[in-house]
Amino acid sequence: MDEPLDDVLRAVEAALFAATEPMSVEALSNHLGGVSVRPALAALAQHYAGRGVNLVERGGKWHFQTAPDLAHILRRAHEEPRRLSRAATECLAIIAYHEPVSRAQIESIRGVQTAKGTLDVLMEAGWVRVAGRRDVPGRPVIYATTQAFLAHFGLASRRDLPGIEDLRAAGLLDPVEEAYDRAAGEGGVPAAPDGASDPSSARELP
Amino acid sequence: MDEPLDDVLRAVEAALFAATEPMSVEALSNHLGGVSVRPALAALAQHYAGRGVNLVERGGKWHFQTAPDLAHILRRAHEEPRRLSRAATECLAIIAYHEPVSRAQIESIRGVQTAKGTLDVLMEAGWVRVAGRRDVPGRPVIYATTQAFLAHFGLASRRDLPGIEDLRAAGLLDPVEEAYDRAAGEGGVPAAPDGASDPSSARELP
Amino acid sequence: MSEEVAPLTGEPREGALYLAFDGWEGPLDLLLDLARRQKVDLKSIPILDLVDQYLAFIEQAEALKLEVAADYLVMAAWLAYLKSAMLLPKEEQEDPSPEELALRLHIRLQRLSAMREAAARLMGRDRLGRDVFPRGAPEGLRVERKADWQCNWFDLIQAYGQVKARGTPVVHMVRERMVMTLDAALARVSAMLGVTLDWMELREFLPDSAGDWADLRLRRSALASSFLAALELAKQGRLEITQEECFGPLRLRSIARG
Repeated sequence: MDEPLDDVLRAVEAALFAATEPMSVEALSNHLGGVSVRPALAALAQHYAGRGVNLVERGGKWHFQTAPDLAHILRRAHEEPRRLSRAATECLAIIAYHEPVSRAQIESIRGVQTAKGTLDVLMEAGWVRVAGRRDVPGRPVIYATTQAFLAHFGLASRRDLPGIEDLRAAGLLDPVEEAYDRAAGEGGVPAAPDGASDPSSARELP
Repeated sequence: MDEPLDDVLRAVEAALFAATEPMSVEALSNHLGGVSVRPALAALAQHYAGRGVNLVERGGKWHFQTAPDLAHILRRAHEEPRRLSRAATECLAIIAYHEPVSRAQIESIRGVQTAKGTLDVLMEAGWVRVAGRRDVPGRPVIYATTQAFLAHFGLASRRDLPGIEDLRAAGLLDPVEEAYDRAAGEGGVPAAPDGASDPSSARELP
Repeated sequence: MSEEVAPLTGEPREGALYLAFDGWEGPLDLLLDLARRQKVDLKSIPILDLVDQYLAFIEQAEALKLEVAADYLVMAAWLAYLKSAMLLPKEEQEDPSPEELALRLHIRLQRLSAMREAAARLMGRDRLGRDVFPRGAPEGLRVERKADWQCNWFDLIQAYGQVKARGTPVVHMVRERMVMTLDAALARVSAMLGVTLDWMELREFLPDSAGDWADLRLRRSALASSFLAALELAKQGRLEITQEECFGPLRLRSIARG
């Protein structure tokens, strides 16, 4: 490539580069004043074969395109950390404990409707997959967790999920009020607000 | 060029071919996952130097473009861009060589008022931008050229503006007063007390 | 730039001819054009010759009954002044001197000339989109923003715990707790009032803080019930209550029955 390049080759290279559409041999030749462009096309195709850009023929028309193995360069993924929403976290937990579950089951456990996007997020994160359809009327889609889910949460298997008793022992199943009472007792909070609203004392008044 | 090309070089080549806008070293590097791209840019620029397509740097951004000597072949296929008026070309030159400049400064050099549309045309072309306001009474808007200006006129940087060094050395880019003081010093003409009687600036005449 | 100064052209407008100075961008430009015709270095142009040429040009336009734009006339007037000043003997010249004014004019012409040449050289470069071309159909680079979802082990387990807690039917059980009923308080206050005629503070009616009565909640209950009992007895006319200041101690005294 050190010797000066042939003018036709340079012209063909530039014309194809600047063209807004793939060009046929005839169109190229006409554009360059009727010269024969085939040898230049062949030489260029060979020159660009191993490069980041290739010269290719498609349906009799020539154009430059990104080398197929570099196609990923055209699309760069930029990852942004985002916290999973409360709803999505609950769905994920329910799926993990009850899988495979349908959306209706998830909703019945959560007690609220689940937005379509919530499950999409979990699938996008790669933690939940569609595990088929349940063989009941309506054949609802059922969901299950994935290998990536186990990997992300450091679980060898779903059996490693803490059982209900573990959750209870950790206080995670306590109703909110009891948790408050205990916190109030431990912290030495004066009993006044509690006693004041205690229904039992009110009932004994005449 | 027969041995396999370096991956980074191929990736840079592909990215710059595919990019719709000139890319800075930082943008390229980010797009390619943080690799160092300068060596590849230098190698590519050298490789493409004699070809029909060249890799060029304009205002810190890189892009491929067709070789200038092939203009006659390619022009046929492309519409000639709209011609600029003489007023617009002069304004553009004054902004480029003096930037940042206010409209009053442009007018003082040209000795004539600048129509509102003239600067608009330059800004619409993307060659001129508002570069803030000068910190003097009235806070006039000041103008400067853009990266697109450098790209359009094939300038790597403002230092490449034709003849800018000679003009600077001759004092022709200095404010009138400085140029006058210098010329007066050389020519033995007594220095003016102030600019009150600056000629040809119509507004200052009785 | 043509050798000759562009001919005066005009078109009829309301009886007069309107001078379209299309060839020049203002009076300074016309002066520069006239200077250039002299084909000498701008620095060494004899200013008097230039002034004469400019004035002759304007006179010619006026002779043709062309309307000359005001700024060209203002320049003509200024140049005429400059010329007359230059013709005066040195000692009669005013300040600033005509040489000084002429030098300034020279500098301005040079600067304009420099920018005119620079503009021409700029326009003559290989321009993108006219002489050199970018890729006609670039594929374009896209950046896809992808969320990297964050959720940790504790969030997950806690969420499940709360779902379970929320889903379990809540049974409300009223806890049994010790209280002093109003009846008990009435009996206790009445009995204690019977044994003394002195003022007693309300707190003195409470049982000693020992055993069950050490419980803060029970003591509060006793205090509240005793207070209500005192109000009830006052209503019945069996005792009187006094409080000397806000939030001060409440004191009770039996009303002796006649």
